[in-house]
Parts: sequence; structure tokens; C-alpha cells
Amino acid sequence: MSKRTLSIPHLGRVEGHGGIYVRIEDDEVREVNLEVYEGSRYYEALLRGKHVDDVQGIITRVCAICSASHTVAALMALEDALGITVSTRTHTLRGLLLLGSTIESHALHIFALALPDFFHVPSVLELAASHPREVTFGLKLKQLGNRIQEGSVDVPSTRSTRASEGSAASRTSASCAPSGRNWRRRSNPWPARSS
Amino acid sequence: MSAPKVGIFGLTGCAGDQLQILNCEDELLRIAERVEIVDWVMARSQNDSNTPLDVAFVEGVVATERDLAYLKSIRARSRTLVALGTCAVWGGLPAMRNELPREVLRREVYAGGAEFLDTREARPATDFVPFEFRLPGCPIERHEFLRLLNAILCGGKPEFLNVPVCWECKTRENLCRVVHYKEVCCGAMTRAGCGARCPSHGVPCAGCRGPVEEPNYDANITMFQDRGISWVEIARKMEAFSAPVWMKLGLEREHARERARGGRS
Amino acid sequence: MSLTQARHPLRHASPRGLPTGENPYLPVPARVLLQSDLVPGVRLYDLRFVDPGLAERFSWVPGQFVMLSMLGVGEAPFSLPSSPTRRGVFQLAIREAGSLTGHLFRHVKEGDVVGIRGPLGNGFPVEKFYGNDLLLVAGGLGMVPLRGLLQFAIDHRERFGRITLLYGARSPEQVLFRGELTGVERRGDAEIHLAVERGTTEPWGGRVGLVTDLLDAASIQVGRTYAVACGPPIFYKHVLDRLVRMGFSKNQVFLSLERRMECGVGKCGHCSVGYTMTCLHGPVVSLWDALNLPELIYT
Amino acid sequence: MQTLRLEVQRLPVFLSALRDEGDLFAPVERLAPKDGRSGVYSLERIFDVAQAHPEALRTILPFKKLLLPPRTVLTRARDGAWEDGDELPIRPMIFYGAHACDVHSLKILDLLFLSDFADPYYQRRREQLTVIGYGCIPDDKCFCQSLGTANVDDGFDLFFTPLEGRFMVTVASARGDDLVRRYPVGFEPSTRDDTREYLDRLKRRTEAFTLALDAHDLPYVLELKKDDPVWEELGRKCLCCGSCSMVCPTCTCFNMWDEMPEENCSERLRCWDACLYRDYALVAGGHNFRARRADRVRNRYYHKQEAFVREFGMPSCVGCGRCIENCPTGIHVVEVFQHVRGDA
Repeated sequence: MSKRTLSIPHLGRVEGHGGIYVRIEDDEVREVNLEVYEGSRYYEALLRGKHVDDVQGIITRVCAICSASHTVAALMALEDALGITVSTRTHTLRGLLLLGSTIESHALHIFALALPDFFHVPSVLELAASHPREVTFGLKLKQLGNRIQEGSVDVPSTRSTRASEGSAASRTSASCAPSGRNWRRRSNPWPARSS
Repeated sequence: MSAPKVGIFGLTGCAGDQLQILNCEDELLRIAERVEIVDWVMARSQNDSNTPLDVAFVEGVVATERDLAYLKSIRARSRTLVALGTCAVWGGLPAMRNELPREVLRREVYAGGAEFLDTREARPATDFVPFEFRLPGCPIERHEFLRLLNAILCGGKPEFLNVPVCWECKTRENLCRVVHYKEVCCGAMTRAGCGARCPSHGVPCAGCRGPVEEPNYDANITMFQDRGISWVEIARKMEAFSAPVWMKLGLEREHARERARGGRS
Repeated sequence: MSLTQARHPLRHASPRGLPTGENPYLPVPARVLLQSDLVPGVRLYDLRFVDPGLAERFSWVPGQFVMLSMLGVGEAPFSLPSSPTRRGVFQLAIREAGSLTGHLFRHVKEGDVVGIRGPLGNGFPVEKFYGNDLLLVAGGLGMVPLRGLLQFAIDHRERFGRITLLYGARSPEQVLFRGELTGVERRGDAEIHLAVERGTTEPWGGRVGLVTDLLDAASIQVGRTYAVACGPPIFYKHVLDRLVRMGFSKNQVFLSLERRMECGVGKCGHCSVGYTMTCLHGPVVSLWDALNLPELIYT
Repeated sequence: MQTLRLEVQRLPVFLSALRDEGDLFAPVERLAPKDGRSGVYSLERIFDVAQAHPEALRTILPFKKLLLPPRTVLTRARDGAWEDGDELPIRPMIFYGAHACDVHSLKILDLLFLSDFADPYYQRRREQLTVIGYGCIPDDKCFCQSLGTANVDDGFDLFFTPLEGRFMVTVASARGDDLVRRYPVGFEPSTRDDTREYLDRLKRRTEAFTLALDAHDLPYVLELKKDDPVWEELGRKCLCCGSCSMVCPTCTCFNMWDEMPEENCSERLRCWDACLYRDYALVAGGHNFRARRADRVRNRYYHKQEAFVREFGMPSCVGCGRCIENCPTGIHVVEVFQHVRGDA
């Protein structure tokens, strides 16, 4: 009789903390223990006594990767409870948010979390060394998902893009804070909300 | 000279600050060339948990005994330790209801049958070990992270301004949430750096980046009360992201005063 | 004072830009030729502009300062401890205090390039001192700008009467330019009196006490002397009061103010004390002007 | 100075033509939820002259934002050498809708930034700026009259004062004269009737002020009131949020620091700062020269009404009322000085 145990004390490339123990006898899995050591945050209890306005801001922080889903789910639950019907526009915008989230999290999952296994490398960073083009594409895809969620995808031929192309003031950016090329490129320095 | 060894760690939290590192899509691969990331459970499957680290980033709150032991082990092997995000720096949302015993929270969420949970009062990582840098934000701002990293790698110390969100909010010419909308906005008490993202989208500041040094706490409360906002509303807004520190700064005192007046129980 | 007659009607008209360039914000590369520890925690840097023309041209008045930049770290003001009579190379004496100086100490080696812009500030009114005795009173790091003035006065020895330096430091190990000062005294260029707050293991022939004690010991003819004091706030508190009681007119006493500076050219506002921009109208001010500032100079 | 007249309906034609001269900036109403009216304006680049609200008394940020942008890269350093961080050339800018107080604030900024070590970043933008004024009628927050900044006869290029069906056009610079001649959309010499109506309007305007501040001897009074309890009171009331400084047309304090947006590249940034912020006077050794809120608040008022007068012979407050409008805790600059003086 052959006995084997598989033990992964800390599962890598997943969000959250956990370990897995598998006991195998005669090629038969006898015991599987999944241990989750993630600390409890008790979000359900944190929500108690809060105003409905605050729920979304709290719930979206349950998980960083699927924050958009948590946001939309929480809003829908509240709307159901309060008997609110949202406009088609709101509904569509939420759909866009979720699509952005899907693009981002799937690209993250495929390229950064799952794919390294198939190439027998520890992480996306090593994968980038052997397959730079593919990884760069994956990251760009992920970035697109993020930019959809952030509402910072450039829509051509609107006033805002025209406004940001020329003036001395706008070229040096409107706010004190944005810094780093990354930030600047992704955000429209003159929010076109006036007029 | 070999590349500096870096570790990225998460205690209890949503992994949002680590994700923000992965969200530096344009810079990530270059970062990986400049440093050697030897320990990053979220993004790597083979991790070296013993090598001494030049720089370690830690996000999340200490909410279990395991978290605490993990944090201490990280401190012991790291030369420069950086607290990432509001959870690590101030306590964040998980610490919001610290006035309730863990036991009560647990029963509320899991009823009976979860007695095995390793759980302790959620506190910021900075309460337990010394940190060289603190980068608040829920989540952290990518541009601040990159600035900090570039500075650490060149041996410098970046300057993060100790000024309130109003600084950025005014330069974006937003309609003031307090003056024009009579809302509870934590902007005047909260550290800038986010580009006043929420007020720029028509939502008052929730204080997610934690307090600026020496906020004029009393004047803020008076300001809201003068606009007819009830204490309950002020408190619910303020005690979200940086609850432990607000408590320290006087929210607790106000609570007591209110109780004495027979207000909120 | 008449309100219509402002003290600085249009500030002093100066040519565009600084000796280091037309754009006053643009640092110019200067090479670190030498660095040596003056005392533990304080280093002396010998610098020379990479541009040879500028290196020869660059001149300043004792008491002026420069802004030192390091790539990615930032910028900070440092007073010039050397005399413009010794051209080509200029010096900076720097104490490790913040992140910028920490970086300088740990990462900058001889041969490296840093950024410099200046000289900034007004400097000591040396021409006013000509033909008079000079009393220099230094406390701690306040010796740095006064060393430039001392060098200048020695290089123009015939223009000054008696020169006396009173210098108080925390301990014998903290006395800056000690060997050099001994030389000055030996040559009879100036009278040097040193005091340390506490003696230590190091043999110390000088006085143990405060710099104010030295004022008693030195023989000074108040009527024909200009006093220049430089030191930390607590030092000013005692020394300035003492000088006034000795009979010095408040116009005969000069001191150097310390403030936060960002731009160095009177624009950013950080160093303002009332109408005085420390970087532009100062850092050197007469005691009378200092006492008439809207805020205390020592707190 | 030269005066002309222009029919009301010809002005849009003139302004549209000016877009060829550079970027046209004017007060524009901020969008508010529901009906879109907010009564709050900001200075924006406009493409359609119908968007402009030149009569709007104050934009959230004054036009210092065009000359001293909130965030500028001063220098950029690579491989040990520093270079100018400005992206040149600066495009020409036309600011339409300047009021007398705005023009006075421009003169104050010129005093600060063009005297002594002229600031090249300011200067470049200033040289590209054309100022077109517009006659205003004050509201309950305006007190320019008390500070002598209610009228202006230089420091702008053109000034349009609305009269019945037409504008009185004041030309105060060769640049203004060039524009009028380059775009002859119907400018005519002004008549005596125009002058009479113009002066009548000024008289009505003078009477429209409801706020007054006796500023003639403020520096003397302030000199004697350094330890007045009012400063402590304000220190308790002030949030030190810096809103008043951000919106002030003559508050120009800035901070400089280095950022490394990418490796081997360091940018020295200049960002607006406010003397109300805690670290404003903090030095490297750790000493804070204005550690207390009350000290910082007092410093702000002294700088405007005392220090600036000592340095330049006039206060640096132009009475635009922006700080009154924007203070979240309702600190009212006129009331403060009335209080200090003992009038209230």
C-alpha cells in the first residue's frame, strides 16, 4: 500500500490566504483539508446601523479583484429592498462597469495567476522574460479593463479631449496631486463637467 | 551589485493594495527587472520565506494571531518596511467596529459553530512593529507607490505632503460638498494624494486615506452641526476608514457627550 | 512709518536670474572635489562647478547661501562657509539632519555631481564693517557662515580693526574648524576665544562654560565694533540680550535667520516673516529689524 | 487710454474671431445635478462664446491658475543634468471676463513675480496673456471698493462695460488696440452720451456695495493687535483646509519637491501651497516656526493687510470675496478686521 500526502502550506497566486493538505492511499484520495487562515472582517456586522448611502462604499472593499461586482450586487440588493427602479442608463453604465471588471480580472487570472503554472514558472514576472510579447499584451488587456472601470478611456472628438490638447494651463494639469506619467495619461486633467 | 530583494505581503484585507501593484501594468515588468521579488504569495507560487529582505511591503490589518506572528517575522527579516494602504496604516474598515467585542461580531455573522476561528481585534499593522514608510489609501495610489519605490531604490525619502484633500479638491474646482451641498465631507481632515477623487465625482470625501496631522476636529464637528447635520450622521461618516484614530482624536469624547445628552445610545 | 513709502518700493532691482543661470530655479552641476569630516556628523565639502567659466566667475558675499540639489531627493539651502576671496572652489559645511543630508552623507562620493544654484540672500554688510572692529559670536553650527566672514576679513585684514571670534560649542569634539582657528590665532590675525558646555575625555585647554561667559573675558570697545552673531534660537536668546546690555546699538548687531526655504528667490513665501523674505531680504538682518518682525525670532 | 463703443450683438462676433489669437478662457457655469444651474463658475477654455458668463462675479479659482498652474514641472533631471521642465512654446491665452479686482490682482502678481529674480515660468505665460475686462455689479461679498480696487484704468488690454444696447470699450494697451483694428467688427468712437451713461453706471455701481471695510490704517492697527484674542478664536474656528488660499487671486505660495516618476528621471514640481498648512514653516531640523493654528491664521491676515503694505505700499487683498464664499466654516474676512479694529 502506497501512502502519499500533498501539502501546500500557503497557496500562491490566489487572493486570500490558505493552505491545502491531501492524503492519498493507493492512488485514492482519502482526505482533503483546505485551511483558510484569512482573518475575519465581519463585513455583515460592520454594515449594521449604517445608512444605506454608506453601504456601497463599505461593501466594495470586501475584495479588491471583484470590487465592481460587490458594488453592483449591494446596490441591487438595496434597490430591491427599497423598491427602487433604476434608469436604463444607470443599468447600462453598471453593465459597462462589470464588463470592465470582467476584462480586468480575467486578464489578471489568465496571465498573472493561472498561466505561469502551464509554463512551469513561479510567476508572471518569469513568464515575461520568456514570453514578453504575450505578457505585455495580457497586461495591456488588464489595463483596458481597469480604465473602463475608472472611466478614463479616451473617447475621441468630445469637448474634453479638445480642451486638453492645447492650452498652457491644461498641459501642466489642473490638480496638484496627479503625478507620475501613469496617472496623467489615464486621467483627464480637465473634467468636462462644466457647462 | 545584486538587485534588492523585495517581499510583498498581505495580512487580513482585500488585497487591494497588492492588486494596485499589479495594476501598474506599464511599469510592472521594469520593476521586476530592477528588484528581485522573492516573496509574494499573491503573485508567485514559489516563495522564499527566509531570505532577508531589503524592502518589504505589508498591507492589511492584524486580525488573527497568525497575522501578528507573520508580521513580526516579516519585520525581523526586512531592512525597510513599508505599510501599504489604510488598513495597515490606520486600521481601515475592518477596525470600524472595534468597540464591539469580536465574540459579538462573530456570532452576528456566523451564529454558532465558528468557534474555531482565529480572531482578534482588528488593528493596524503599524500598531505592532515599527515601519519606515507609511503609504495610506484605500487602495493606495499607483503614482504614490511608484514614487515611493523609485525613491527607496535610489536611497531617498519621498515627500508626501501633509495637507488635506481640500487642497486638491479646490484646484479641481469642485463644488464644495459642505458649502454647496451641506453634506458631511471628511476632506478637511483627510490626507491629500488621491486627487480629490470622490468630490470630483460628486461624492463627499469618506476619509479613506486617514487623517492629516492635527486636524481641527472640533471645528469640523461644529461646521457640520451648524449646517443642521445630526451627530449620528457625522459619526457614521467619520468612523469608517480610520475609526481607531478618530476614536483617539475625540470621537469617543463626543460619543460620551452625546450619550450624556440622551442622544445616540 | 508712512504707508505710501514702503520699505521695498520695488525691491532691489537685480539682473535677471542668478549667477548660476538666467532661470533662477535651474540647478547647475557642480562636482564634489573633496569631502572630509569636520566633527562627527558634520562634513565639509569642496565643490567646483563643472563649467570652468562659471567656476571662476562664481562669487558671493559672506553670509549668502546656495541651494543644493540631488537628483530625485530634493533641494535644501546651505550657507557658504568659505570666502569669495578664495575663488574657483567653494565649500559647504553640512550637518546630517534630514533626509536630504542623510542621502548626501550616505550616497554622494568624491567626484559625484550635485546641483547648485545661487548665491542667494543678502549676506553680511561687509562694507559697513570696514574701518571698524569686528566681533563674531558663534554658537554651534552658527560657526559655518561666520567662518566665511572670518576668512574674508583675514584676507582683507587691512580693512578691519580688531577681529574677535567668540565661539561656543557643546563639547570639544563638536568644535568646527578647530585646527584652522588655532592657526588664525597663532598668526595673530584674530583673537579666538572658545568655550564648550562640557569637557570630555579629550584634553581641553579652553574654557568650560557658555559663549556668554566669553563676552566677559574679551575686551571689546563697543563704540567702534560691529557684532555678528549666529547660532541656534536658544543662543540668540542669551547672546543678543547680552550684547544690548553691553551697550551695542541694535543697528550694530547683525544676525542670520533660519526659516524654511523652497525657492530661495522670494517667490514661494515659505520663509516670510512679515514683509521680510528671509531668502531675499535676509538671511542677515540687523537686531533692530529682527526685533521688529511680527513674529519672534527665537521661540 | 482710448474709449470706443460697440453694439451688444457685435461682441460675440469679435470674441469668436479672437479664438484665432489663442485659447479663449472665460467664466463658465459648473454643472449641478437636476437643472444644471449651480450659480458657481469656473474659468475654462471655451469654444462657443455663448458659454461665457463674463458677468459672473467670481470663478472658483481666479485666473492665477493660467499664470501659475496648480502644478508645474519646473525642472527635469536626467544623468546629473537639470533642464527646464516647461513644455514650450506656451500658447497665447485670452482671458475674457476680468473684473477690476482681477486686473488689480494681476498687477500684484506682476509685482511679485516679475521683480527681483523674474520668474521665467510666470513670465512666459504672462507674455502670452491678453486680458479682456468686463464691467460688473457687486454683490454682498464684494468689498473691492474699500480697498481701492473697484476701478482700473491700466493693466488690461480691452475692457467692455455694458451700457444700454452697447458697450463702452476701453483700450488700455497697444495689444488691445491691435485687436480692435485687426477685427473691425463695428467699433466706433465713443460719444458723450456713452461717457455720461458710463459714469452713471459707475455711480450706481458705487452705491450697490453693501460690504465695507475701513482699511486705510489697518497696518497700524494690526501692528498693535498682534496678541488680540481674535486670533486665538480664529485658530479654533479655522480648519486650516487652505480653501481660502487656493481661491485667493493673490495667494501664490508654492511648494517645491522632487518626484521620480520613473527611474533615473527626477522632476522638480511646483504646487500651490498655503501658509495655513501645518508644515508650511517646518524646517529640516524639526522646528516649526508656526506650529499653532492661531499663528498660521494670523500670519495669513497679516501678510495680506500688513506685510504686503510694508513691502509694496498696498494690501495684497483686492476684495473679490472668494474667501468669504468658499470658507466652509464661515470665516468672513471683513468681519475679522472689523472685530480686530473693535468696530464689531
